Amino acid sequence: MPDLSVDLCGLKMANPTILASGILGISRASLALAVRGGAGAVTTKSISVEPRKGHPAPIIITYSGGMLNSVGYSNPGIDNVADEFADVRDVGAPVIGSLTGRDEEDYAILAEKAGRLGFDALEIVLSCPHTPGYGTMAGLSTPEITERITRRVKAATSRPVFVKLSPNVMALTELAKAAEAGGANAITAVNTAGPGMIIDIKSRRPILGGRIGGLSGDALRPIAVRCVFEIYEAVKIPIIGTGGVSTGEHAAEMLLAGATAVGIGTAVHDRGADVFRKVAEELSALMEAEGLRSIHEMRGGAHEA
Amino acid sequence: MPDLSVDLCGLKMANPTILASGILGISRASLALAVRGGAGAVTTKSISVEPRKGHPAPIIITYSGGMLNSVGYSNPGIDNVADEFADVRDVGAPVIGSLTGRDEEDYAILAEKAGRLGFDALEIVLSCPHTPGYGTMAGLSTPEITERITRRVKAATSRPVFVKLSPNVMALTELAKAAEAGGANAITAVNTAGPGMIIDIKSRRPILGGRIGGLSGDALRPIAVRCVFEIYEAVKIPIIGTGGVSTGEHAAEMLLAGATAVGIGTAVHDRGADVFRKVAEELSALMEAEGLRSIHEMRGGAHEA
Amino acid sequence: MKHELPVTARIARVILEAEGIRSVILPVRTEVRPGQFAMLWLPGVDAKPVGISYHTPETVGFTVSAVGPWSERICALREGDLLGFLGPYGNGFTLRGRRIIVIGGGYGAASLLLLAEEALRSGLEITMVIGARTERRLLYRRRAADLGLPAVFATDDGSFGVAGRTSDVLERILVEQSVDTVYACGPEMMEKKVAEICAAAGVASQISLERHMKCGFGVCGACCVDRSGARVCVEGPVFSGEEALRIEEFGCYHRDGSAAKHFF
Amino acid sequence: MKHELPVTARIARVILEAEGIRSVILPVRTEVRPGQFAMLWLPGVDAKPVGISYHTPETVGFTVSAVGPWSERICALREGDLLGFLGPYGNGFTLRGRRIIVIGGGYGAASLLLLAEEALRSGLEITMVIGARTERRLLYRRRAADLGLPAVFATDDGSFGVAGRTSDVLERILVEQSVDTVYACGPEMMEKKVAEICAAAGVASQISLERHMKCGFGVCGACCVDRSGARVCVEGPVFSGEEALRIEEFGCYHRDGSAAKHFF
Ligand SMILES: Cc1cc2nc3c(=O)[nH]c(=O)nc-3n(C[C@H](O)[C@H](O)[C@H](O)COP(=O)(O)OP(=O)(O)OC[C@H]3O[C@@H](n4cnc5c(N)ncnc54)[C@H](O)[C@@H]3O)c2cc1C
Ligand SMILES: Cc1cc2nc3c(=O)[nH]c(=O)nc-3n(C[C@H](O)[C@H](O)[C@H](O)COP(=O)(O)OP(=O)(O)OC[C@H]3O[C@@H](n4cnc5c(N)ncnc54)[C@H](O)[C@@H]3O)c2cc1C
Ligand SMILES: Cc1cc2nc3c(=O)[nH]c(=O)nc-3n(C[C@H](O)[C@H](O)[C@H](O)COP(=O)(O)O)c2cc1C
Ligand SMILES: Cc1cc2nc3c(=O)[nH]c(=O)nc-3n(C[C@H](O)[C@H](O)[C@H](O)COP(=O)(O)O)c2cc1C
Ligand code: FES
Ligand code: FES
Repeated sequence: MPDLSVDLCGLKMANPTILASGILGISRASLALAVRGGAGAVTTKSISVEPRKGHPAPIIITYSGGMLNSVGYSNPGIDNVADEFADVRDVGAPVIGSLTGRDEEDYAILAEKAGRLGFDALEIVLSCPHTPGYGTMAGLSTPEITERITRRVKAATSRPVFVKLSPNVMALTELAKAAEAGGANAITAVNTAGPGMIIDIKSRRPILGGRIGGLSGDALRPIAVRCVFEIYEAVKIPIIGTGGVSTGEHAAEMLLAGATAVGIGTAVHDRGADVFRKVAEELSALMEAEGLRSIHEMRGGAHEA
Repeated sequence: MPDLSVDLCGLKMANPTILASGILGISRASLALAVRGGAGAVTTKSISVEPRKGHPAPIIITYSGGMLNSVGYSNPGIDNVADEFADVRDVGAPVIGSLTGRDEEDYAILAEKAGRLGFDALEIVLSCPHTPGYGTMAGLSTPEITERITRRVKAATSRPVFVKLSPNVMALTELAKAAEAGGANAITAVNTAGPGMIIDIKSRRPILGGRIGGLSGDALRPIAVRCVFEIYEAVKIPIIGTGGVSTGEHAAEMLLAGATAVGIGTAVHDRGADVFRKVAEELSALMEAEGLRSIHEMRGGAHEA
Repeated sequence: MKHELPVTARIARVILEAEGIRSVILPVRTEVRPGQFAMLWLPGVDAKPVGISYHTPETVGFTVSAVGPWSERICALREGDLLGFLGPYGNGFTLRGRRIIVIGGGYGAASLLLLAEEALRSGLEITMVIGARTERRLLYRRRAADLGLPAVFATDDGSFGVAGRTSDVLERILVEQSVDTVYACGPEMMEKKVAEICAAAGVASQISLERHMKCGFGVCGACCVDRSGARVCVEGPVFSGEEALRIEEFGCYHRDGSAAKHFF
Repeated sequence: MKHELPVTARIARVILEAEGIRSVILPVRTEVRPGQFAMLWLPGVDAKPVGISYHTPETVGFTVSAVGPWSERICALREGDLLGFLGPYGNGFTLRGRRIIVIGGGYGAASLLLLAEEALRSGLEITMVIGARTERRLLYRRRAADLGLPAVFATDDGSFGVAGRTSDVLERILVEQSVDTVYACGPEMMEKKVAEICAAAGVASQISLERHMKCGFGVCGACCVDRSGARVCVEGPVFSGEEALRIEEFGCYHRDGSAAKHFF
């Protein structure tokens, strides 16, 4: 049996799959569901300073090319999650707390408060493509701001910090370098693409309650793989390759592009909450077929001359 | 029978479908193939100043979410196409000459020379995402440059000028306004997204000869619809909605988002070179079911309060 | 990938079921198992989970109680208006045994009607217990009669049928008859009562739970219950009485749209 | 959407067919019609159209003549090396009639071998004519013998078999025998000759064309012929002799990778 275990900045994972932020992850129990489904680590839904209601439904739609979501960062706010995630250490796998803010100040507050909860690492999201006031729509995707926020967050917590980037920026590798310069321990690449819109032709209305939504799943995968490939050549810190992974082959592609671990979100829809176990088993089978013994033999493999 | 005819900046089209640039379109005969397949108008493969060989193959791959291409603007150069497109007026539908340059100078030369050929309109491509030296990779996607190039091209030709934009820019509506300010007669939205990469896990190589390629088809459609929707609210000139259209329903979605005509490329793969006729027939059928008599009753329908 | 977009259609019929409760029938073909729900979409406004209460090969229908801004707009729709839905979603009920009791409180009766129809078609012995605060809010009196469905009605204020709670009616029936399975859908405290009564009496029960739902198909996590994390929209909405009683928050608290807890 | 990515596998066998011409066999299951081609992919280098010349339920094989940088690298591959392909693509040949002639020039014989095998299995009367510049470049002498395929060999320099062109051989056969269909694949001037000979003799022919191909599946337009615009990769590569003779550029010119014309 090939060895699938990963040490991601000190997080000991039984396999490289990570529940991506915003899929399940709103409560301790929903994280536990993904762990029971085989996830090597899990990420919470992004937490903001104030409670947020999010957009009207549909908040998620699926179509032939993938998934669109405009959840709108609904969450009870950092002060109300203390309870929820107090005993998070016993879910059975490392837990990454995802944080989303409007500016540097928000992130400092979030990091400080979240650092007191049971999270094994913090992920800061500078990349939501469809929520006004957040991520790319708040101009958080410049190298300067990325470095500044990363630095503030690092100063406010002793936990490893992952910076989550958007695929929708031209200066992707600049942002990754800025995060690294700011002290980030890893890069999560990527958040959703687009945004996109689907219109119901009978009612002539955009279907998503928030009208536009981030694109994930199949549509996103080649973009995410390209981003991971580019970031791998730009920085030394590990990458959590995220976007459209739903099989062991897709996971292998991410690892070969340069990822150390693999985020999975949308595939929960197609393959169930145990998609993590399925992906890990498929990955193990194809490593065995190729005669590979450890997943370290795959990382960055597509870069060799 | 609903009336599908469109007058696009003076181009008289029997239906709103247009063969998108880079699909077939390398010769007069390949344009004629699309016209026989029902296209309301056709666009040539983009023409550059110098001959270009393009990338090694595979230049086009299809996967579950859509298509990736890294054709790399292979074409014999503007001076060698005169012959090819000399008698282009008799293909049976309006012909749009697509031009791609590295800078303002290139575009001025191209417009001047192409203006002497039989094209009914010229499309300038400021948006290729994957060819170094061209489009977004050459920094052609700023409002200033967009306006400047458009103005130069307008000055060099008496033909209607369409400006083709990339979905991969944050400042999309700014670019559309800049094109309008520069005198563009229409906006073509959009070029491919990404770029993306797919890695073959056995050989560990990116599959595309050019390693990265632009994303089209299903994956692109919601992004393209969103772009058309936004541009429609930003400018008054007509929009050629392009990206992932392969059925009459998709065409209706584009029209409701605000398009006047609908570009079709990738769908030639799935539905054949007569996809244009199929889409027009499906569109006609669904207009009939909704009691619509002219496609003008659809344009921008998703914007009504 | 597996995918679906909402189906939108013009309402074929609106039925005034009771005070503030209406049904809308859409001319859409779809497969439904009793107990499933859909995300009913009012284009441009919002989509919410609603049980499927009517079903023929050519139509599907929903019964909505006006309790807030969205449901009031649904109840104001007229024939010919556009309405969409995503689904059907969820596991639905499973018919088990020969003698069954079906208990619905408030609009909860909606999810049970298709089950009752199926039970009748399968020749089961069925008793339907429908409860409401008061007579004007009682659902499906006509429909039960038309179906020839043996029904007991209960109102809190005694304005029609038995005075009192449906759970009291259940307790009485279980004393008098031997019953194989009890099906319940209604206010959560009533459901908990039913599950406990059945557990005590050694009778199997199936309970349809409600939790705040945003996607309806297992992705957003809004409907995950403590502590198992089971998604009410996928693993439910129907749980066996024992499963339901093992859900820590059952009859205790639920979460709202921002995942904040509210206690019953 | 309909889609496919290349299949990559380790070469199971390399066969030295003639001077500068090798076959590679891949252990991949795929369905093939005789006359189809694939985009043979040397990972990290390039992909080019190549006819399918070997096929069993478990394998598929290609015969490549080293004529340039890419084909030289293919011919230098060894067992165990990785090679990929996309396809099979194209329409392929159609067997028609009882007596057929199959004419291959150079590596063109490759595309015809599977057709010959199928014809033998179907009990047709078949004569295979294989031509080359000189003996050392002649393909499939062994394979034709192993198959028990009646074959006539022709070399330009007379170093083996008949001295002269395959089209001359064809003309002679058509005088002696009555033939239903002639199949040809080889240098375009030879193909044109064959089509003309058959047209003059009133015999049906099927001609496999080559044009510069970049995608292989009908999107890029590289292989569209004047003036119909027919895509050799989709509507072809096999055309009836009449269709081929209606193609304006047949035997006259073809386009390169940047769509510039080259005359034969
Ligand atoms: C599986 C399931 C089946 C249901 N079946 C029916 C039915 O057949 N008929 C019917 O009338 N109602 C049904 N409901 C409840 C229905 O979804 C709510 O009544 C409706 O969403 C209220 O929306 P509103 O804007 O009118 O009221 P609001 O003022 O927004 O809310 C009123 C109450 O409805 C509940 N609610 C609001 N939004 C949601 C949501 N997204 N998901 C779940 N509950 C919510 C909350 O408890 C809230 O306190 C069902 C709910 C679930 C989960
Ligand atoms: C349908 C079809 C079937 C073919 N079957 C075979 C076969 O079974 N065996 C075989 O050896 N060859 C076959 N060929 C030809 C083969 O594709 C070329 O020989 C090969 O591409 C040469 O590449 P190169 O880099 O080695 O040579 P280059 O130096 O690049 O080119 C040599 C010649 O090959 C041709 N060529 C180059 N690239 C292409 C291309 N992308 N598409 C078509 N022709 C090209 C040109 O005529 C060129 O002059 C086939 C071609 C087609 C279109
Ligand atoms: C329904 C949904 C909600 C999401 N919410 C968040 C979020 O709150 N924070 C975040 O950083 N990313 C969020 N994402 C992005 C995912 O974490 C992930 O980066 C993206 O979906 C690509 O991965 P996938 O294709 O495997 O889903 C969300 C994605 C989906 C589909
Ligand atoms: C194979 C291929 C080649 C393309 N080449 C060009 C090109 O030369 N010039 C250009 O402006 N757009 C080019 N495009 C982009 C298309 O014109 C179109 O904008 C895009 O593919 C989205 O439409 P679709 O999803 O219908 O294909 C190309 C697209 C494909 C798939
Ligand atoms: S409603 Fe989204 S997971 Fe159940
Ligand atoms: S090779 Fe691309 S269309 Fe034929």
